[in-house]
This record gives sequence, C-alpha cells and structure tokens, in this order.
Amino acid sequence: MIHDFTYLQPGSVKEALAMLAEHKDDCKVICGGQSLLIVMRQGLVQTEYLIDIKGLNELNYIKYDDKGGLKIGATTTHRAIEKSDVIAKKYPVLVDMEHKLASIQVRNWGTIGGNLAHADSAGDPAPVLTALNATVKVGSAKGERTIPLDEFYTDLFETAMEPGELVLEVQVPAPAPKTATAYQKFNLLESDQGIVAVAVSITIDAGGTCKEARIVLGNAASTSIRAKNAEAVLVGKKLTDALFEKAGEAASQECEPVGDIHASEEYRRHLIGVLTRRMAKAAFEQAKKMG
Amino acid sequence: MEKKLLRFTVNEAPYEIYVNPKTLLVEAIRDHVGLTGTKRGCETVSCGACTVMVDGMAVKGCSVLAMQVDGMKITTVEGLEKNGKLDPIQTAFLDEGAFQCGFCTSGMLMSAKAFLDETPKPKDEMEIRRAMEGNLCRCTGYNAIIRAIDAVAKGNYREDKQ
Amino acid sequence: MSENKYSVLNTRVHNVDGHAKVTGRATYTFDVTLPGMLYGKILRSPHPHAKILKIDYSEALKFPGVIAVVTGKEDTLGVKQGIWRRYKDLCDEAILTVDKVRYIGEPVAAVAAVSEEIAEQALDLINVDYEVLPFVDDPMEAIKKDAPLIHEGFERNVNVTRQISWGDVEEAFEEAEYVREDWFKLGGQHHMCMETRAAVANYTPDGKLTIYTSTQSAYYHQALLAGVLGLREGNIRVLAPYVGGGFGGKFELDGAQFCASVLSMKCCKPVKVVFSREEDFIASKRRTPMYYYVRTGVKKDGTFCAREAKVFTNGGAYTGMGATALYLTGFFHSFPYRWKAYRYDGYRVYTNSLPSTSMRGFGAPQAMFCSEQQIEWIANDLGLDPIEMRRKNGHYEGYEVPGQATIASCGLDQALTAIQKWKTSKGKLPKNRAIGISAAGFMSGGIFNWFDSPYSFSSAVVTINHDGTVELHVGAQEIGQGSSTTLAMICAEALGVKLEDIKVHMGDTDHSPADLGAWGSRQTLMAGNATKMAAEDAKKQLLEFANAKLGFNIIYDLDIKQGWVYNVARPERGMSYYDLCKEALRGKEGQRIIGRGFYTPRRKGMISPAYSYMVQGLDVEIDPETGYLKIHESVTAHDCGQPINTLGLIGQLEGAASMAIGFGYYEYLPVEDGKIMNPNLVDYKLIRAPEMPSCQVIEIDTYEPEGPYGAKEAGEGLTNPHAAALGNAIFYATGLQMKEAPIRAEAIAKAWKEKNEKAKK
Amino acid sequence: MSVICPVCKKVKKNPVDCARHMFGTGDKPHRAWFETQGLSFIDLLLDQATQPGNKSYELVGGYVEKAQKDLT
Repeated sequence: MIHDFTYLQPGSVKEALAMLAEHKDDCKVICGGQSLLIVMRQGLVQTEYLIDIKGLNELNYIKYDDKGGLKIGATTTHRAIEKSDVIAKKYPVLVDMEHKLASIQVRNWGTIGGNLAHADSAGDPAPVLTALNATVKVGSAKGERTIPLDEFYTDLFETAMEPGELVLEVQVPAPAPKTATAYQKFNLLESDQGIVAVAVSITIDAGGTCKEARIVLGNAASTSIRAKNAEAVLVGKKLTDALFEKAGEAASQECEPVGDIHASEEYRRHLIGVLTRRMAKAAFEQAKKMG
Repeated sequence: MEKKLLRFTVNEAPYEIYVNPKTLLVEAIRDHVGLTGTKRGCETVSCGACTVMVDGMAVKGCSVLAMQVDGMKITTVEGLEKNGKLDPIQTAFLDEGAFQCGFCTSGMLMSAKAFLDETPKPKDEMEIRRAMEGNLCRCTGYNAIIRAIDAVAKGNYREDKQ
Repeated sequence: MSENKYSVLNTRVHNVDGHAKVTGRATYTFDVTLPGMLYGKILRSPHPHAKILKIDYSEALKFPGVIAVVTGKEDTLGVKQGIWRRYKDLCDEAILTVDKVRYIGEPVAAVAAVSEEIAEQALDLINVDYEVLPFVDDPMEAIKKDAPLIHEGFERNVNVTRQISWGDVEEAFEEAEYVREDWFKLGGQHHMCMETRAAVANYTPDGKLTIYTSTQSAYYHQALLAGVLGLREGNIRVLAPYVGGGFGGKFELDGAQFCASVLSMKCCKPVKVVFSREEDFIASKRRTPMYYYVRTGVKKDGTFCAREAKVFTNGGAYTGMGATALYLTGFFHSFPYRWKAYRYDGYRVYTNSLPSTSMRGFGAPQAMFCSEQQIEWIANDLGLDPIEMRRKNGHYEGYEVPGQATIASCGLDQALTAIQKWKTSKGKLPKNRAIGISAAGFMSGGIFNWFDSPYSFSSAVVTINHDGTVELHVGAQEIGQGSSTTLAMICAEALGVKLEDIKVHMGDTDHSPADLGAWGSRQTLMAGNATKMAAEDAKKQLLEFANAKLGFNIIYDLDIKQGWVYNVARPERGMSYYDLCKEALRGKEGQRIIGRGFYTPRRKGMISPAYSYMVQGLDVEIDPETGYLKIHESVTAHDCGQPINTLGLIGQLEGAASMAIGFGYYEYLPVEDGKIMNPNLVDYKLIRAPEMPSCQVIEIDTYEPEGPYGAKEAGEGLTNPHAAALGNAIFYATGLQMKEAPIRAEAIAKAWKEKNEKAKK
Repeated sequence: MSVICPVCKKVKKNPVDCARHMFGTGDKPHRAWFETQGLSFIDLLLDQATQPGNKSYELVGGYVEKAQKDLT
C-alpha cells in the first residue's frame, strides 16, 4: 500500500530544482519509477511530496561527439540507450548491458537517471559506466557540478548527492584507442539482477602491454566498487592467463559481499574471481583486435 | 488527498477521471475505467500480467503512476480486436494453444503485440524469447507462446494469406 | 503415426474457452465485483509458534470505513477441518485459528471494510497478545524428544506414518550382489498460480451463501465450507468460471474462502478477499520438503532385487493433503520398476512452518529425483547401460505391482527405445555437456475417497436441444489444463457432432453434477468416462428415434458421425443429425433429450485405474566453475494412451517440463526461523522464456482399456522426471552426484571446487 | 512362523512382520496395546526410523510372540 503524497509535476528542470530546494528532505523524485514504486508499495519509502520528472523532455537526449564523448540526459530510457546507433558503435558494452537489464517493459519506461540515483548496488548500468570512466552531472537550484561515478555512491541506496540535487546527465569520455570493455553478470535467469557482476575495461599499447585497467564489481559490496588491487595486477604488464587468474583472486579478496538466500558470501567471492578473470580476458582479447 | 484530473485515451476512447495521485496505471484501467482484462500477479514489477501499451510501447501497468500517462494513448487487451475481428496475435494464440489458465494471457498478448509492431521480422527465436522475458507464465512453459508469435512474424496471418 | 480414426479426437482445435481468454473477456474471481461489496484483509501471525492470549480489535472497529472484524474464537464454530474427512485426527486446521498459531502467516483475524486500503490500514489497529512458544521448523529436529509439541496428542510431532511393502526385503537384499545407499534432501516448491487465492463470498439473510472462488474443485469447497460454517451443502453455491491456475494448491479450504465467508455471514454483504503475492507465498501451502534415505540392492547383471526407503517429510503446521503425498511418494518411488521386495516407511512430521500439501506430481517428483539418480549411479558403478538396466526391470502390460495395482497399458519399453535413439542421434557432445535421462510413471486418476464423498467420482449430464446444440454439464473443473475442451471433444466424438455444437457448463455447483474436481490427474479419465457415458446415453435415445424414423430393417446398426445419422452398412443412407433433433424432441412431447453418465473406479487397486509412463531426456550444458546450467533441449517419450486434445496435450507436457525444471534447479524456497525467505517474484525464481528449452514430444502409441477411447494421464506425471534427468546430466558432465533438490548452482560450483582440490592432493 | 496380531488378529508371516504391521497401522487400538506392554509406541517408532537395523521391530516382535499364547 502506497502512502499518500502530494504530486508535483514540474514543467522544466528549473522548476524541478526549485521544488527540490523548497521541499528538501520532504520530497522524493520519481522518474521511470520502476524501482521506486516497488519500495513505496512495500511501505519502505514514504514521502510528503513526489516530484515527477519523467515528462522532462529537456533531459531526454543522447549526444555524442569525438571530443566531448557521450552525454545521456537523465530521463532517457534504457530502451533508447539500447537502441541508439551511436552507442552501439562507440560503446557496444552499454547496449549489451541494456539488453539484459530487466525486461523490455521496464526498459521502455525506466530511465538511466532514475537507475543511477536509486543506488542499488546490484544495478547494471553503474559498473559498466564506471568501467567506462563515466561522470554524473547533478544540479540544484544553486548550480551544477559533476561527480565521477566511482565516487557517486556512498552506501547502499546512498549517493554523494546533497538534498536538493538532481541527476541531470551521465557523461562518458570518448573511447580511448585500443580500449575495450566487457561486462557480465551472473544469474540463473538472464535478465535478473546479478548475483554478482563484473565490468572490466582494458587499454593496451601497441605492444600489448596493459596501460590502464578499470575493474568494477557489482553487488559485491554495499555499492558498486572498483577492484583496485586487481587492476594493479594487470597495469603495466603483458597480459597472460596467469595474470587474469591473479587479478580474479585479488578481486575476490578485496570485494566485500554479504551472503543472502541467493548466494553465500563465499560463493559471491568465488564468482567475482571467476568473472573478473573471464571479463579481463574478454576485454583484452577485444582490445587486441582493435586498430 | 486531493484528487487529480487524468485525461487519457484507452483503446481509442477518451477518458477523464479523477484519481488519487498514488493510483497506478493498472488500477486506473481496472478500477476506474472498468476494463478487467488486464490482470495483476505480483507487487514487484515481476510478472508482466498487467502489461499494456502506452503510446505503442509495452509497459507494466503496476510500475507506472496513472498520472504519468496523462495525455497518452493506452491499449489494453480489450483494444486488440477491431470490430469483433481478432488481431492476428490473438488468432495465433488460439491456433497454437498459447495459453492455459489465461491469467497471464492479456499481458503476454500486449508484450507480443508491441514486440511485433516494433520488430516485424525478428532475427531468431531467442529474440522473441527475450522480448517475452518480462512476462511470467506458470502453465504453458512459454514455447507455445513463442510459436504463436513466430507464426505471426512469419506472415502466416497476413490478410492475403487468410 | 497411424491415421486418425476419430473426427474430433486428436485434432488441433481451439480451446472452448479460448476466445474469452485471448480477448480479456474471461472473468476470474480476481475480477468479480458485486454491488455493495466490501473488501476483506487478513491479519496474520508474525510468530511461528505462539498462544493467542487476547485479541483487541476495538480500535480497528472505530476506524472509518471498517464494517466488521472477525476472529476464530468469536465468529467461527471453531471447527477443525481437513480434506481427510474420514479421519478426524487429520482434520486439524481451523483456518482462522482459535487459540494458537503454528506458522508465520497463519490467519488470526480478518477485517471487512469499504475499501481494500482501509481494511489493510485497520489490520495495524488490531492488538494481539501472544505468548511466544519455542518453535521447530525442521522435521529431523521436530521428532527429537525435547522438541516443542505443535499439536496436542501428536507425540514427537509425528503427524502421519505410512508403510508400503511387498516381498521379503531382507532375503532380497541378501540375494543382491551390489547394494548402494544414499541420503537425499528435497526442497519445497511453491504452486505460484498466476491468480493468487481469491474469493468473493455473498451471504444473504435467507441463509444462502454464494461464493466465487479460484478453486480446483467447486464441489469440495461447497462441502468443506458447509462443514465449517454450519450450513447445508445445498445452500452453498460455489462458482469458479475461470481459475488462474491450481497445480494442486487450490482444493483445500483456504484463508480467502473462509475469511470472506465468515465476514460475509457477519455483515450480510458480499466480501472479497484476494491474497497479495506475498500472502500467497507465506500462507497458501507448498510442495512437501523431504529427507529421503534410499537403499537399493541389485544383481551384477542389473536385475533389481530390493529397495528400502525411509522418508521424513516436512509437513508444516497442518495435514492438508500432505498425508496423501506421503503415501504417493512411497508408491511412486518403486515406479516404473519391478522389485522383488520393496519396503517404504514414511513419516510426516509437523513443524512450525508453512503447511505442505499436494502439488503437481503429488510426492512423485521427490521420489524420482532420488530413485532415478541412484539407478544411474548404480548402472555406472556396475558398468552397465542405464537404459538397458531400466528396460530389464521395467513395468510391462499386465504386470501387477504386488498388492497395489495392475498395469493394463504400459509404453515404457518403447519410450526407452525412443529416448535411446534420440540420445544416439546426438552423437558426441562438447565438453561440459551431457544428456541426462530419467524414467517415470504416474497415476491416471486418484482412487482416494478420503473425502468420503457420497457422490460418484465424476458425473456428467448431456442435454440435446432442438437445434442440435448440446449442453454438457460436468462437475469437472477447468483450471487451465484444458479439461473443458477435452470433455467437449469427448462429448462431440461420442455423439458424432461438431465441437462447436457443444457448450460446456462447469464450475458452478448449482448447475453441474458433483465431481471430485481437478486433482490426481483424474479429469480426462474419470470425467471423460462420465461424459462419454452420458453422450452415449443421449445418442442411444436419438438413435431409437432415428430407427423409427428411417425405417431400416431392424438388423441394421445406426450411428452418428459429423452430424450425419446413418446406416452403418450403407453410410450414404441416413439423415441430418440436426433435423433428427428437431423431430426427436417432438416425439418426446417436447422434452429435451438427456443423457446421464458417471464414473467411480471399482476393483482398480488402491491408487489409480491406470498409469502413464514416460522417459525424459535433457541435453544440458554445465559451467562447473559457476554452477550455471543451460538446458539445450528437452525430449520426452510419453505414453498417455490415446491422445484426445492434441494442443492441450503438448501444452500440458511443456508446462509440466517448465515446472519440473523449476523443481530441479530454479525454485529454491528456503525457510529460516520458520520464515519463508523469498516470498515474492523477485527472489523466488520462476523459469522465464529465454531459459525454457525447446521441447520435443514423442508419443508412444498405447491403448488404456479403462480410459475413454483408451486415454490416460498427461501433464502431471511429467513433473516427475526432470530434476533427476538434470542431476544425471550433471553426473555425466562432471562426475558430481547432486543429492539435494533444487540442485543449486552454488552447490555445483562448491562440489566441483572440492573435487578439483581433492584431485590435486 | 506365522503369528496373529494381538490387536486386530490379522495373520502375519512372522513376529517382525507383525511388529511392522502394528507400527504401520498406528491407530489408537494398536498404540494402546504398546502402552499395555509398558512400551512407548512413538519412541520405538522413531528409533526404528532413525537408526539402522530393525531393533524396534525385533523388540516388539518378541512381545508379539509372547502374546500369541493368549490369542489362540
């Protein structure tokens, strides 16, 4: 049963930010609402004011240029990302991720901004976007600022946003040369949330040495996290199966998963190790093929 | 709680209704408009029994506030047939026995219809299966549903073939 | 496939209720709204075991919009009921409990209000004082001497014991040259009907109750409600026009039906109670979890000598249908093989958890998971071909299961051959991929009259109108399995008319003859026989008139086929069935022609009049490092006698496969501290379209003399073999022996890791 | 050596078989007989169920044998 609230439907971002400034802690923002309405129905979230930004078309866009990279407006749906030609060309991993994000119905209505702001550590976009070195642009009545995605999450369902702030845009740098990103979540039903998930981005030089690695773990801690020890195993090295194995071991040690009915802590660590190894190798193989 | 005016089109008929803003789309359709073909099977946006089309897109009616579809066009299972003539996907469901208890069927049909409108020529069976991923069926094991959608995609129900 | 000799049977037809279902016109209990209707909500126990000291609902009654609150103590007769009406001890559930709660989710009070939301808010205003008692939720703990006692008089929480035996087990084990024993653990499974438990009860001051409900047996609910409410059966009308799934979970009295009725009787207004999905999970029963010990002795050549099983089942808080599951698991554990000696000791144990009951397969899926894997391991241990070993020991036509059943038709041998052929055709599979097979058999209509019904098991009335349309009244219940279509087809075939001529009337106790309902795979055989008999009775009357009318020599035989009434020796000579109907009614002074039929099994053993057989093959790919399973293909060789409803049959088998794969792999239903840990569809994993494998069905041609047109069970039995077939595929791909169902990915990954570590050492 | 069940008089092929029958039937009259012999029906039943071998059956079989002389 959803508790009563006052429904506010701003006509512009400016109006939305003014409403947020006015109601601060007494309000929640709904966009696609695919996650929010579930927790509201369970009575876990109550709010006096609900600000509905779903209709804000000024935040519904996908823009790309080789200099500035990719910019996705907060109210852009998952489905729009999944079907974007430019994203398919430049960031195929994002399309792969979206293919298996819940169902078509959810992707049709759910938005990227809402997903990132919901801060579920099992969410799909955050690990992939973090591996792609993405940044979130947030705004409030006072102005705008950007937060790197790997600093965006502070705890389970908590972000670095202040009251009154709203996610406006996700920014992804243009892909670097010889860089590839691979993502896999482990689950029994392919579009479920991952029991764990791993995204790995690898940049190699012409000689095949790893210049940069970004390894991001989903549902392996209270937020999606960088596996920096695992990254360190790879950076500066000629990559081999033995190193991927070692990176997997490092990731499985540095993650902080909890056990639940779907998987024990031990099993989650094990899966993180296996997936890190596999995704690092997959990203490396792809990067090798790039010109 | 102050009720809000919602104007929307359901199966091509215009409706103006007053709803509590927390009213879900599926509640507006079932309880306010009175169309009970759309079902509900969970509280967690999991089962897809409440799937309807919003401006041509398949959406789960329990995952959307009714107020969010203000001004939009809704199609429910009752809107599939035209002047008593079934939509090809409905006929295909009959021909393949793509339903048993029937409780998930409305949602299945709406997902299938939206998918076929968007993807008249799916590249393989797995694409159809993935399109139906958001709808649970406890009876059929899905395969008959997939066969029905495939039959429509293959053109077996085109006017000139009937 | 031989040419179809029937004009309606075994053809692809549209379901008779299909049009309503694909257009959204089908009205389920969930959709029923009556004028002046109130909404009921149930307050449930938060404790697995507690005494109710006091219930104070005065604040709830003051809440605007609340019309009534009922409790077990004040508003019910406190009758303990159950479906085992012949055994009063096993009638142990009051539904709205009177003095004690025994599981989390048990109904404690119910509220009726003008809206669902108000009713739900009012629940928070009811104060219940509980004296919390120690609880136990595992059967092996519950039988210990110091375990808390859940029901008075049931020492050490043993609810029911069942024994089955034949032959001299000790002697037969001595003859065996190889003996293997294993312990298995089987989890629960939720029915997960798409339509949750729902009822709209409408009690009127003239003492009559009408109830719309989602049920597998309108007649059972009529009788059960009469017992608990103190009404005459005939004053209760149960309506179930469309039912959103049953699977064995909807023929006991449930909280929605009982609370809606009690509230309606208090208010004299219609009251609707619909379970939320979470309520449905925590308070609508489940497949019975079991601990299974199996000891099997064979000769070195693979001849089966003896088998012994000891089983402890987690009965949960009440008996329900669980006692039958306890019996059937023991019986089907012997299937489909001949054992010189067999002994089964089953113990159903009360625990403080969700009651366990019947669910598609009714105890057999648990038994087959253990039996069919152990048989595979034995064949492997002895270096024998597992398919040939099964064939060597399998049932055959005419075999008598000692003291239990006689097998009148059996296609096991052919089914094994078909699967062997498929397996061979697959050739050598890639690494980590293997074929697992499993055989099974199942009943075709349970012969259990624990309900002590005075009525025939199935009845049918066929009425022919002047225009040739036919009213088929049956008490059988359509729950999605297609029985309305199957029975209409049988009726049309028997009468010799078109399927469109038949109108089926079911799901209404006022207008359908009593029938035990849709459980135990009984409708095709039992309601089918009753329908056939009624149609033949009506046909006989029509033909009497036709004889008079057509004036053939009396030595000629007449028949009707596809609407043509004709001389069998001269088929071109005859008349239209439709013309005949018009005139025949005149000849009866305007009375319609009415045929009656019934079926009650006699001298058919203790379990079932007939048995279906099947062999299941699964092609499975395993990622042993993660435990992920991908099922590439499912092939079933299936003996269901004469197929009746072609599309329905395929649908039933595919549906059974999806549920059986769920039991074997996806559908984990953990209980911790008496609490179901995943009572929602996010955390309870139901197979979805991308994971469902393609299914091929190979029909094995047999004829069952007891079945209508030779038909028998299809759709329930196939829930039995898949879990074991999955386990057997895992065994061949990895060498791992998985003894717990569902086989969890984590368990596979763990066992694989341990195996590799051991190998390293 | 066939014996007669001291409660329902069914003929069983030996005392152990008869004991098993008595546990298996388990209704009130059969349970009551255990009490008259100073035995606990349920404890013996569960011992039999949870321990290897046939100890409870053999024990009760002994009582059944002793009871035979009063039955004929």
